[in-house]
This record gives sequence, structure tokens and C-alpha cells, in this order.
Amino acid sequence: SGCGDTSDSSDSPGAGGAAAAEEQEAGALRISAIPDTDPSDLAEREEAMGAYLAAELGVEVEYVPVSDYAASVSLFGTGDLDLVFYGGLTGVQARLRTEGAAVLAQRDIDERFRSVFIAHRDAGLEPVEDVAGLAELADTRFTFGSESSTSGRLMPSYFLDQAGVDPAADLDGEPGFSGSHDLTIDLVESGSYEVGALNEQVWRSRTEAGTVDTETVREIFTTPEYADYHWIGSPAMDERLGEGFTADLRQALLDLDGSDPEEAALLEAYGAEAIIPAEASDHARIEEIGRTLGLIR
Amino acid sequence: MPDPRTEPTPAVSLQGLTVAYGGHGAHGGRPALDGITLRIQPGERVALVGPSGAGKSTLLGLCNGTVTPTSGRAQVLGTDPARASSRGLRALRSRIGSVHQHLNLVGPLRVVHNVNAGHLGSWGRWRALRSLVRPLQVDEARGALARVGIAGHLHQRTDRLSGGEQQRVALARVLVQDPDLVLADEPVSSLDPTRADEVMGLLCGVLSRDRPRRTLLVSLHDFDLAVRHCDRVVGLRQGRVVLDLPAADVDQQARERLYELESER
Amino acid sequence: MPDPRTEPTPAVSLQGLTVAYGGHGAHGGRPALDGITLRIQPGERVALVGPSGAGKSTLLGLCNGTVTPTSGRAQVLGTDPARASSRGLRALRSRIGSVHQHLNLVGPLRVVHNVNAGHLGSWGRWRALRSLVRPLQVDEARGALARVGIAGHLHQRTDRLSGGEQQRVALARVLVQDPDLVLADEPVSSLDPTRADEVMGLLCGVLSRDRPRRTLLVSLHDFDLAVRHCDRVVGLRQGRVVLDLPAADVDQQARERLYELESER
Amino acid sequence: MSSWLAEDGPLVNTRGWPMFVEFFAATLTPDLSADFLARIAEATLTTLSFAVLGTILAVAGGLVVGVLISETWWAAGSPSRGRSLASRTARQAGWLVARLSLALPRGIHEAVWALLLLSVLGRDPLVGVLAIAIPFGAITAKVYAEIIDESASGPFEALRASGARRGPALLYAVAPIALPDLSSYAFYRFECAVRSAVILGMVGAGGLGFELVLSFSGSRHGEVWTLIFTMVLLGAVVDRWGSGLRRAGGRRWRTGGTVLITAALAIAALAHLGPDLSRLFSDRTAGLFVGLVDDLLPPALPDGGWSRLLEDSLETLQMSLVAGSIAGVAAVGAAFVAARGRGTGASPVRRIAGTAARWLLLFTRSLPPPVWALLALFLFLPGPLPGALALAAYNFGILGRLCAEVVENLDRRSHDHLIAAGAPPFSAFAYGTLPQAGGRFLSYGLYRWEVALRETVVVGVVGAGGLGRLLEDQRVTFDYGGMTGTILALVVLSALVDLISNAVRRTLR
Ligand SMILES: Nc1ncnc2c1ncn2[C@@H]1O[C@H](COP(=O)(O)OP(=O)(O)OP(=O)(O)O)[C@@H](O)[C@H]1O
Ligand SMILES: Nc1ncnc2c1ncn2[C@@H]1O[C@H](COP(=O)(O)OP(=O)(O)OP(=O)(O)O)[C@@H](O)[C@H]1O
Ligand SMILES: [Mg+2]
Ligand SMILES: [Mg+2]
Repeated sequence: SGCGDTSDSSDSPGAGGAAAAEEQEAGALRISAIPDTDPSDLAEREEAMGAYLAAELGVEVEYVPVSDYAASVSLFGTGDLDLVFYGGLTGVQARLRTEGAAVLAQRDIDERFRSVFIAHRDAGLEPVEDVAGLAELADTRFTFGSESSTSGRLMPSYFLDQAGVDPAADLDGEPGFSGSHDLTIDLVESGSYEVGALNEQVWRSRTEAGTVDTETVREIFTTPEYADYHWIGSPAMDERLGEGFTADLRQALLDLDGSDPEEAALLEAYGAEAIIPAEASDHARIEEIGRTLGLIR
Repeated sequence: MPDPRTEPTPAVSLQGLTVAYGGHGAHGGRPALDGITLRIQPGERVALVGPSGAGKSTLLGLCNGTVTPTSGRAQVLGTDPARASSRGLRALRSRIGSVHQHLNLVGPLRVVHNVNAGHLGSWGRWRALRSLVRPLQVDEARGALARVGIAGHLHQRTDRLSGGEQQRVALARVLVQDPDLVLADEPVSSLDPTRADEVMGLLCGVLSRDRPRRTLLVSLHDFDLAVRHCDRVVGLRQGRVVLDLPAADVDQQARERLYELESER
Repeated sequence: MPDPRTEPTPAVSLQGLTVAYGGHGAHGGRPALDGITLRIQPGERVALVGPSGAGKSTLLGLCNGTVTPTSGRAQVLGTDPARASSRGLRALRSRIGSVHQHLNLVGPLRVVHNVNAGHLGSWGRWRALRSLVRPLQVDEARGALARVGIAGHLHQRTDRLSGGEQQRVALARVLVQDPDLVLADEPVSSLDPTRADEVMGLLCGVLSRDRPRRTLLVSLHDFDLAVRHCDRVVGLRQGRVVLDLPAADVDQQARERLYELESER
Repeated sequence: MSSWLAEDGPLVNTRGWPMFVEFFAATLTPDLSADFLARIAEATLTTLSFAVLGTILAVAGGLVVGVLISETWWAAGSPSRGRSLASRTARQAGWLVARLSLALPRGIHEAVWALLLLSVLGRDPLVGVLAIAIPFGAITAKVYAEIIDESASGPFEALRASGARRGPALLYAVAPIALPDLSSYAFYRFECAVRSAVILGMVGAGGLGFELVLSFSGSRHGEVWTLIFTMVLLGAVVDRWGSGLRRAGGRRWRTGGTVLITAALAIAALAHLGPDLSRLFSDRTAGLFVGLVDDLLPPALPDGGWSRLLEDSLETLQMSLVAGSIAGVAAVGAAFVAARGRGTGASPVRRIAGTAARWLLLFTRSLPPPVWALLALFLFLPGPLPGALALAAYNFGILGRLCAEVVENLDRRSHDHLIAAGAPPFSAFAYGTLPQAGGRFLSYGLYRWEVALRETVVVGVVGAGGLGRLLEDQRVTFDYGGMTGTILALVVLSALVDLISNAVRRTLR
């Protein structure tokens, strides 16, 4: 599986130090991704991306698995990661903490990303039509996913707010932070929390795979679209890997169009049809919401 | 010798007992006890004497089952401690009162609890636990302490007492336990002659209930005390019984021979 | 009385010393020591006697600075332990050898280390550490152990020894320390008469170097030993000095009065 | 703040029980695919490498610092009542400062340490090692100081009274007595390092904890159980090794063997990880350090100001207190059953019960707090109650082990004497062991309480507040000033617990 490959190509995660130091001389490109859904598939996907970029750009590529959102942002800040596939919120955080970091690209689906609200059958909640309908979530037991997740926390928080529900005050008790989208489903299914919000992509794949009891848990609302995941590049890349490297990298990402089976498989792993250009301004709204909610300072 | 069939069961009967402590002993492997055969009748009061290192404490430990013999058989109050079931051993032990040479009191505990520990063999768990919270049978404990002369210390921490006071706490514990057999290892070593005399008298005392005199096996360094309070003197030397006489018959020469310094030095 | 100006500095001089242990004592607040005034000349050998709880151990503790007086002044080998700087106190203490009533040996350590601990006052840090890894001055330790009759136990774990053997380890420690003043708290309580006599002789022994006789302050319960080995007998009772006589002058009546049982019971 | 134990409404979540059962049913179907096992083997190797280096540093540092902050060292056997007021005050102040200054490294959670170190040193195995070594070292120092204080008594005073310096006196009179406890704790630390889940994943190093987080947050129960069983197994090996060493009773080859094996492991781990020591002193590090300090200072209040901080502190106290008390009482009971080597009179039934109890303890502490929290949520509705229970369950495993080893290492003569007088085992434990072990139990109990104070992971998922929650919030939003403020609050609480612990134990001594 994915993680098996991890250890092969990066010469075991633990050996990072010595190996990384050497590779740094050779100018390895260090890529990473935030530890979002289904983390062991994440490794497989990133390994494949690494292979693609290595072939495309003629550099060595090392995948660095990082299990924590904040740690990943810090590592990007210290210049230990070159190319990271971040969520909307973490991407903004990373750019704010790293001057000169560039937004490189995004998936076609990231332009119009969505979250879903799910509820336990016994909570007696009916599916709602619009954001304002979320007002019925007042006084329910509610859980987010991970603290730094855009689709599992930031945007659901925002939409709740829009509906006049203050997560800190208007729910039944404090909101939970399940830690991941999968656990959000489990916890709502167990009835501990009546309602939860998560990444639409995960919800769809779990229901398709049949690993969630749709009798017990059902979707009550799919949010409007917002921009989410994107790749950002470290400002130090050009200096270390050669003038114009950032531009080449952006192009390599955009060139990923599924023209051969491997590329197609890679795109599928990302759940995307194509990679499209992205601008910093695409995430201005995220930044604004983040600031309002106190998640960006 | 009396007919064995009519003879009462001895309180203590040791047959060819040998105890060899493991490890590189200092005696080139000489066992601490070496084929001891000894028989003590109920009600007898026996003083165990002998030079330091002779095996007195080891012999007392055998009698309450804290030391396991390497070979030989022991029979104490009708039971072999080395072969008894754990329930049987516990029943036996609650009939034996021991005063250890190092006292082995629980220092941080108050005196009253250390005395009450003499009841543990008969108290149930909960009673024991309850008493730790709020001491039970305090009057009895106070009475026992009064008999050894330290009633005033009832509520003090045990490790704050003077050496002799601590020794008397250990004795008071045996008094409340009121056992059939007392095994006392130098029980008065830290007491002045007058108090030592008093306490020996208490240990030898007749039991309060309908039982006969308590059986007493006590190791002593003070020959005068032994002669005054005991019926019989057993002398150990290098793990062997070298003397076994009625108390009145022990003469100066026997004493000197018993304690003679080893050629070792 | 001799002229104070020509008199040598006393080895121990206590003036109106009172020690009241904190807490709810058993004596309705009676201090453990109550205005003790005592003067011991260098080379004197003084036996401290008195009933259990009289304050003997407390008085010995005062002399090496482990007990702090509530009031009064002490002067030991020219220094007041309660007022000395920590360096001064250490220098003083390395000249004093103590045998504690509870021995205070380190059980898990081998005998040789417990004896060598007598050197710690003079050894440097590294020497001390090195000796723990591989014992130094082993011959000296063996010699001291031989003098108390247990040379064979050099490498045993100390807590595996018999009571009397442990006591002799504590004495061997003082022998290797070779101090100017010995404070011994019932140093022979676990020894048989013959070995007790031997050991007392060793403690009283002339120092090996060019110093005069060692000063000895020893608490004892055995009056005969006291008279045989000491020049002077000081009797304590309820924290007060009630007897202070040359050893030869102590009569039977004085003894009885000293040990009389308290009216408490 | 809600008085949450008397909260109205239901507390129990009956709907989740089937999922609770389902989770445990997965014990029967752990993921044993070759792929996954290979991954675990790799992760085990990595984890062990970090754990070995981190523990060695923590224990070595803890020992030195532990001596220096022990009361024994500062009081140094001299009769303090007679000394001048000035020197007494100086001593007291010295001790207090030394002691409190350790509350800082200790009060910061490993995950926060990892983040801070990461922002300075970048991605290097060094970060993982230090993130284990620094907080563990500070805790070890505190625990060692207390062990030393509990062990120093008659023999130590006696050596001081014959003029020994405090160092040699400690070596001769305290070390031999404290050694079993010190080594028990070192082995326990090693076990903790193996379990330390968050840190290694954060520095991109993987490891067992990382794998567990992955499998757990992906809801793959089969994998979770395989990982937990691996940790239980590792824990059992460490446990056996430690107890074998302590019971050797002076068998020098075992001690020597342990030293050799440890040294070999350390070298192997160094070779495997290859930490880049030069990073510690590079210009880049200095620059990043200045930047971090700049971010961290000045401390700031959280949104909601003092009242939020106070409220969260109280809630944290409340939850940790409940967790600590439940765990403490249960652990003492477990210690009675689980302690090995009860000498003469241990019936086969007791021995079997003892083994079972030890495995139970090992198992409860091998389930990481987030897993416990999830399980608690299957049984109870969100709020501080399941949080407290999750913390209690985890800490029960830890405290039970610590207490059982205290009992094993104790001077058992008084206890055995009671047994020899016919006391039933429980009564002998109550009279002979508890009074002597009480101080140590209390100090471990309070120390776990302190740890529970800053346990961040659990509270989020159970939907409870508290300082841990607050800190986590600040951590993920990079509110460094706020983090400093919260950490200071935690440090104050830690220091308070520490002082209470000391005061109580002093009255017991
Ligand atoms: N646990 C032990 N391990 C090894 N040897 C031991 C142990 N206990 C006692 N011994 C040895 O066995 C011998 C007899 O010891 P014991 O304690 O029975 O002597 P004792 O007659 O009581 O002496 P004392 O009068 O000095 O107390 C001693 O030489 C002692 O060193
Ligand atoms: N640390 C302490 N705290 C409180 N009281 C104490 C302490 N040490 C001793 N005492 C009390 O002080 C009195 C004198 O004690 P000390 O140990 O000096 O007596 P002693 O003459 O040595 O008696 P013994 O012959 O029994 O050893 C005793 O009544 C004792 O209970
Ligand atoms: Mg003995
Ligand atoms: Mg005394």
C-alpha cells in the first residue's frame, strides 16, 4: 500500500536527517500535503506526484509525511518543505507566515468545494434548503473535524454564523473537534454528537463505499461552493533549485492533464479532472473569514 | 523418657533441620542452622542463647515460617509451616506472636495502629481498614501500652519514639495479639535492666483465657534474665545446639564455652 | 575546681541545653532534654545510662549536630555544631564517629562499602565514587572487620547479616574513621557478653597516631560494661542529669533509683 | 462554567453502545496483512530509535537536575533550625527557584515543544529527540527529586553526621536504596517515549504513534488494534526487562548487560536517525530562534481575557481532578494486586490475579488518550464527563504500573512481618505497605494530575473546554503570544501542584 512505498523511496521517514542533508546538496524537491482525509492513501498519492514531478522536472523528489497541520505550516515557514498541497485555511496561514510563497495551482474541484452537514436520525432534524435553514442546529450537539480544516471547521463555522448560530454559545455544550472527517461520521453515527460537518468528498466516498449507515446518519445540507485546496511553493526554491524553477514547477502541475494512464491515475487519486491555475486572490474570502473567526491572526 | 503416646503434642518440634542461605556465605558454605533437633512442650519457656551469628534468628524464623528449611521437618503447634496451605499457614501464624530483632514496625504509622496490627490475624479486611481510619479497640491498645510503660505515646508516630519505646510498641503488639506461642528475638535489647525484667515477666505471663501458660521461645544475650524468667536454656553455636539444660543448671563454664571467640581472628 | 584558664578545652561542653521536640509529645510537653549541663574532658570515657526514653540518644544527637537544641549552648571539640558554617560543621563531624542506635547502615550495599563509608569525611568526591565501583582500601576494611570478628562477611550484602553482625559493621565503620570523639548509642545491644566486652575495648582503644586516648561517650544499658570500660557514669532520667559519678562509685542503690519505674502506670 | 456532574439531561449515550462493542470486536480481526506488518516493523524501528535517544537524554539530564532540585540536596542534612535566618532563607529560595524553574519545560506539552523546536531547527530527527527529551527530562527530574527525598533518611543523615559531603553521602546512602525506583521510572519513561504519538508524526518522521493516528482517524479498527497490540507487546518486553533488572538483587551481569545493551541501542539509533547536530548552532537556527522569541513575546490573553483564562483553568482543574481521583484510587487497588514478588505465601490464585492485573494495566495505558476519548463518547454524551473518564482510564494504567513498582521496590520487612503474624494479604498491605508507600503514591498521583492538566488531545473531541483546548486552538492559529499566556497559566498550575505535592509529602515524612 501507499505507506509501504513511502519508506522505500524516502529511505524510511526516520532516516530523513542524514538523507535529507545529502539530498539537499543534490537539490531534492521536498513535497508534502496536509494530513487530510484517508491519510494512508495520501502517501500513495503524494508518492505518485513525486514520481511525476521527478520525471517532468528532472530533479529528485522527496515526500515528507507530516501528521499535523500546524507543524506542516511551521516546516514550510522554516524552508524545510518546497511544495505543499494545502487546504484553503492552512494555505493562507502558510503564505502569511512565509513571505514570498507563491500559489501555484489548484484542482478543478477546488474552485467549487463544498462541505456537508450530517445528522443522526434521532436528532429529528430535517434537510434544509439554504444556509439560513441551519438555524435549526441551535441547541444540538455538534462536532467539527480537525481544528485547522477548511471544510471541516472554517467554512461550516462560517455558514453556521451566517445562519445566526454562534458555535461557541448557541450549541448544546461546546462543539467537538473529532480530529478527522472519518471520525466525524463515526461520532454522529454513534449518537454522541447529533450533527457534524465534513468535507463533501469524504462523505461521498464513504457513502459510495457503504461504510456508513445511511439509515442512521443522513445528509441535511450541502453548503455553497468555496475555494479550498491548492499548491503553494516555497520562496527559496529558485535560489536552491535554479532560476525559474518555480515557474517550471507551476507549469508541470498545470501540464498534468491525464494524457497518459499514469497521469490519469494520478489525477484520479486527487479526485480531479484537471489541474488549473490559481491566484492568491482566490482565497481572499477564506482569509477574511479566517480573520473574522479568529483562526488567522 | 515418657511414653510418646501419652505425651502431649509439643508446641515446637524440629527434626534434623538445616538452613543454608543461598549465595556466597561467609562461612565457606557452612549452613546457618545445621541439623537442629529440638522439642518444646506447651507452656515451656525456653531461652535461646549463643554468640552473634549462631543462628538464633534463623531458628525463630523457621518456627513462624518466614525461613524455609533446606532439609528436615518442623512442626509448630501441630502444623508444619513449610508444608501448610496458605490458609493453614495464616491460621497457624495468627496463634504465634513474634517480636523481630529489627522490630519491623511501620514507622510512619501511629503507635496505636502498630499495636492494633496484632489483631490483623483475627480481624477481617474491613475491620482492619476501618481501624486505620479511626482506631478500634483503643482501650485495649492503651492497656497493653500501659503494661509496657508507654501509654502516653498512643497517638505518636512510631518512628519518633526512642529505641526502647519502639521495642515496647512491638511487645505491646504481641500482648494484644495474645498468642499461644511467643517467638521473641532479643525483645529487650534496648531496655534498661528494670524495664527488661518487667517486660520479660509480661511475656511469660499466664494467658488471660482458659489456656495454659503461654509457650515462650526467646533469644537473649543476658544470661541473668534467661535464668530468671525461663525454665530451660538452649545454646546455639555455629548453627548447632551445643547446650540444652534446665535454667538453674547452667554454670559459668558453660557460658564461657558457648561464647568463646572463634579462631577466625 | 581547677582554674578554667589552665584547663584544656573540653571535648564536649553542654550548657543549659534543652531540646523540646515539636508536636504533641507524650509528656505533656516535657522536653526530651531539660537544661543539661555537662563537660567531658578529652580522653575521658563516659557512659550514659538511664531508663528508656530518658534522652540519651537525643543528647548524643546534639553532640554531632543532628539534633538542634531549643535553647542552651553546646561546644564539641571546640566548635558549636548548631552555629558552625556548613564547612565547619563538616570538618567537625569528620572528627566524630557515631554509632546510631538503629545502626543506619545501607542495607543493599555490600559490607565493605558500609565500612568504607567511614572514610567519606576525608575522601574526595571522586575517590568516593571510584570506591563504589571497585572498593578501595579493602585491606583496612577487612582489618577493621576482623577486629570485630566478622572479616568473612566483607563482600556480603549488609542486610543479609544477623543483627549482631550488622552492629559490628557499624562499629567497623567507626574504626576505619578513626575519630577523636566516639558517640556510640547502645553499640553492643545486639551482642553477646563476650563480644560486647571485646568491642567496648576496641572503642575505648588508644588512637593509633600520636593523639591521646579517644574520647568516648557511650550510652549503655549494661551497668557492668559501663563500670568495666568507662571512667565516669552519667545518669539521665526524664531529660535531666540525675547522676554523675566516677564509674567505681556507682552503687546498687543509685542504679535502682535511676531505673525506678515511673508512676505513670 | 457548568457544574457538570450535576448537569441536567442525560449523560449516557445508549445509541453508541453497539459501536463500542464493534470497536472491541475488532480485536478479533486485527489487520495482519504482510504489507501492513512490514509498515509496522519499519515504524517500530523508527519509534524505538527516537525513544532510545530521547529517553537516554531525559534520564541522564533528569538525574543530574533531579539531585539539584531535591530537598535533600538543599537541606543537606544540616540542622536548619540553628542556622542563621539569612542562610536558611537563601537555601529555601534556592530550592524554590530551582524547583519552579522546571515547571516551565514541564508545563509545555510535548506537541507544543515539537512545534516550537520545529520552528527553530526545521526538519531534523533532532527535533523529535529533543521534543521527547526536554519535557520528559523535566518530568524525570521532578520525579527523581521526589524519589531521592523519599529515600533519604537514617543512613543518609548518619553519613552526613560523620562529615561526608552531600554528593558522596547521596551516592553511598541514597543511591543504593533509590536505585530500584529510579530504574523503574527510567523504564517507564522509555515505555512512554515509545507511545508518544503526536511528536514524531509532526516532525515528519513517522513511527508507531503516527501510524496509530492515521489508522485511528481513518476509522480502520483492524489496523488500530494491530498497532495497539504491537505497543502492548513492546510494553511487555520493556516491563519484563525492567523488573528482571530490579529483581536481580545485585546480580551485576544484569546491570552490566543493561548498560551494554542501552549503549548499543543508542549507537544503533544514532546511526539510524543521523541527527544533524550542527543545526543546533547554525546561523539559520539563531535567526529562527530570534524570530520565534519575537513571536512568543509578549504573552497575550486569549479572546475573552482574564475571565476566559480563569474559567478555562477552573474547568481544567475540575476535569483533571476527577480524572486524577478516579485513576488514583483504582491504581492503588491495582497496585495491591499487580505488585510482583510478594514472597512467601503467594498462592497460585494470587499469582494469576497479579499477572492478569499487570496485563490489564499495560493494556489500558497502551490505548492512547484519543482512543479512550472516542470509546468514552460511545458510552457517554459529550462534555467533561467522558473527557474525565478517558483521562482516568489512561492514567489508571500508568499510575497502576508506577504504584505497583513502588510496592515491589519497597522495603517489605514490616509488611512481611505482618504476614508472619497471620495478617491476611489485604490487611498487611493496608498496614505495612500503604503507610510507607503513601508518600510515593501521592507524589505519583499528583504528578499524573499535573499531566492531566495539560492533556490537550482528549478534550477537543469530547467537546469540553479547558486550557488544553485553548492551547490547541492557539497552536493551530499560530497565536504565539496567546500560547505563551496559556502556557504560563499551565506553568502556574503545574508549579502549584508541585508545591502542594511537596508540602503534603513533607508532612507525611
Ligand atoms: N538472609 C540471609 N542471607 C544470607 N545469610 C544470612 C541471612 N540471614 C542470616 N544469614 C547468616 O546466617 C547466620 C545466622 O544468622 P542469624 O541471624 O540466625 O544469627 P543470630 O544468631 O540471630 O545472630 P545475632 O545474635 O547477631 O542476631 C549468620 O552468619 C548470618 O550472616
Ligand atoms: N524525633 C522525635 N520527635 C518527637 N519526640 C521524640 C523524637 N525523638 C525522641 N523523642 C522523644 O524524646 C524522648 C527522649 O528520646 P531519646 O531517643 O533521646 O531516648 P533514649 O534515652 O535514647 O531512650 P532509649 O534508651 O529507649 O533509646 C522520648 O520520650 C522520645 O519519645
Ligand atoms: Mg539475630
Ligand atoms: Mg535511644
